[in-house]
Amino acid sequence: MMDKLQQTLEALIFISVEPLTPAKMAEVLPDVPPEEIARALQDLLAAYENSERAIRIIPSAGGYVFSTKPEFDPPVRKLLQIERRKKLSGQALEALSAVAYHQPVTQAEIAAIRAVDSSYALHTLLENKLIKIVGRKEAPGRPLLYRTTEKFLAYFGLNAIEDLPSAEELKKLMQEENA
Amino acid sequence: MMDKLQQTLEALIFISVEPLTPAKMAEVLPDVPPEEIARALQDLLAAYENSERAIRIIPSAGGYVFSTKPEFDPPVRKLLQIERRKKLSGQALEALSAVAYHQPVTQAEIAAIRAVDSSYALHTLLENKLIKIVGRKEAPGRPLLYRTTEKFLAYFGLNAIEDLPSAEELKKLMQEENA
Amino acid sequence: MPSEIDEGYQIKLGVFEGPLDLLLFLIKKKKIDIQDIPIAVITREYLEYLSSRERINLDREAEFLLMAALLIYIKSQILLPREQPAALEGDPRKELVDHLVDYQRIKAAVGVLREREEEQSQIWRRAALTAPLPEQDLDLIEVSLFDLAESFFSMMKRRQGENLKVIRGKELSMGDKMKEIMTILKERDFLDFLDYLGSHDSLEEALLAFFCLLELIKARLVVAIQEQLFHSIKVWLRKDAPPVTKGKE
Repeated sequence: MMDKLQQTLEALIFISVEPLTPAKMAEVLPDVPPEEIARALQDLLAAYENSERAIRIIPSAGGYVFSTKPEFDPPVRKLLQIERRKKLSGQALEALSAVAYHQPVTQAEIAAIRAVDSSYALHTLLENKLIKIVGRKEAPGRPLLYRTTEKFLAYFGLNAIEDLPSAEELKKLMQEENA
Repeated sequence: MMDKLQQTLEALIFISVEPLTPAKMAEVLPDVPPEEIARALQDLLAAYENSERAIRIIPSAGGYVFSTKPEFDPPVRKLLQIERRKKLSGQALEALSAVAYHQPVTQAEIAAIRAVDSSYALHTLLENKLIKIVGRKEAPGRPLLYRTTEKFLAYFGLNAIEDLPSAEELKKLMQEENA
Repeated sequence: MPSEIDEGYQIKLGVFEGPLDLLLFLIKKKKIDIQDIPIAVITREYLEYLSSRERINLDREAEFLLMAALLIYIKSQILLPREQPAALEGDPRKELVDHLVDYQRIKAAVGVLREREEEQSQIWRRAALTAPLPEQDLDLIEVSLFDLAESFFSMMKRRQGENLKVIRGKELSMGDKMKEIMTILKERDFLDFLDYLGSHDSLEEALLAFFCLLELIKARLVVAIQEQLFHSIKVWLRKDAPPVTKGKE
């Protein structure tokens, strides 16, 4: 049974181009207590999760957005006439993880971590808006500092940067791989 | 009870930028007889019409498209207005970069840099307090001069305007493309 | 063609992202504890790989050579007789090991990101919204009749240049044309101003359509809006417009 608040949230998430954040929901519905919005949101998500619909609501970059379910990838690609989605190169992905785990970080630091010149990879990432310049480091030469973007979160289906595996979890992953 | 064909149509209508026509559906699903598509489509429409969802599928321009139900117009409008206000358009961003790198600068100078009339973009930027008027230029017509604001610095995480990436640095980043 | 390496590892061309990547591969292949690298063995293996690089395709040669130099340097440090016990000086391998451990973590993260990228590549979000924007969205620019006229006449000039053949015949009335426009708007939500005028076969008919549009704007039945300067002009039905002929709903 859906109540009016759930329906309103559904309409709002549907119409929002970017993932709809709880802050924006509160801004649109100033008279509804945030706890109530949060509860209705949970119910809405559960309702979609349990439904037979081909679309669902997913958390993304701190907000909520509609998406298709993975099993409909082939017909969707056929409609959009996309052969295959472009993937990031190994170089770019490596530089990106270095940024993600060491941000804010300079180009020289990334190069040191990878023992490889990373300017081309950084350029690709900047162009794809997966990283951004966030200022300068207070160090000789005042080099530019880089951080991951909201688009980075959305691209990898993360809600927040904390959703990335922690150093501890990575260590575990490495051990599993070596075992 | 939704079958796979209904779900596929649902995903396709959802993702299509234009209203999805029966012809397009047939193109994506060449192995399914058109009558079967038509029937599944009717069932899908009926399922949405009878559901408690805030969204539904409506015929439009010879095709089908998702839309929110009319009773949710007020919150939807409110959200769209908030989103428009918050998001800087590409036009505004371009004008902003012209101000940032050439300040203090007049409207005519910005228009010359962008090869586009920029009055609307400047208006948006002023309204968002990302730029401000700092006086008039000692030139014919004494045009207004614009500068970026403190809010601009905060927005982009800069300490001072000197922290903007220099032309040299940008050039280096861009050149990597050709490397 | 992939080359077979002694212990059954398959080396694909260009598979190493850098010297650390290669080093990690060698360490794993030898089943060595990363904290306790037998530097002589690893250095030898590393150099062997470099010398066979036509098989491995190292396009970042300098970086690989730099690592080779570092390995040889560390090896020489270990071999060098010392006056004090090595433990006090610190193990010359330590910095490399720390670096490798950190890099290994980055590699693990790459694995995680790659998996997520794959997962995400199969779900789709809408790129843009098709829903018409509400009419009282004040950010939009309501264009003046002058703007409309200007874009119209510049288009007609262009079309005349195309050496258009004019088809005469149909008797056209303003009432019919206005009804036609309203019907289209009811069905389609909006009209692209230039596209619509351009879709007419004859100049006369297009002119008629233009004046009908002006009439409808004047009568406040429709509204002409430009979402951004220099973008196309769209014509929308006003929400408060009275229904025309037979509305379906």
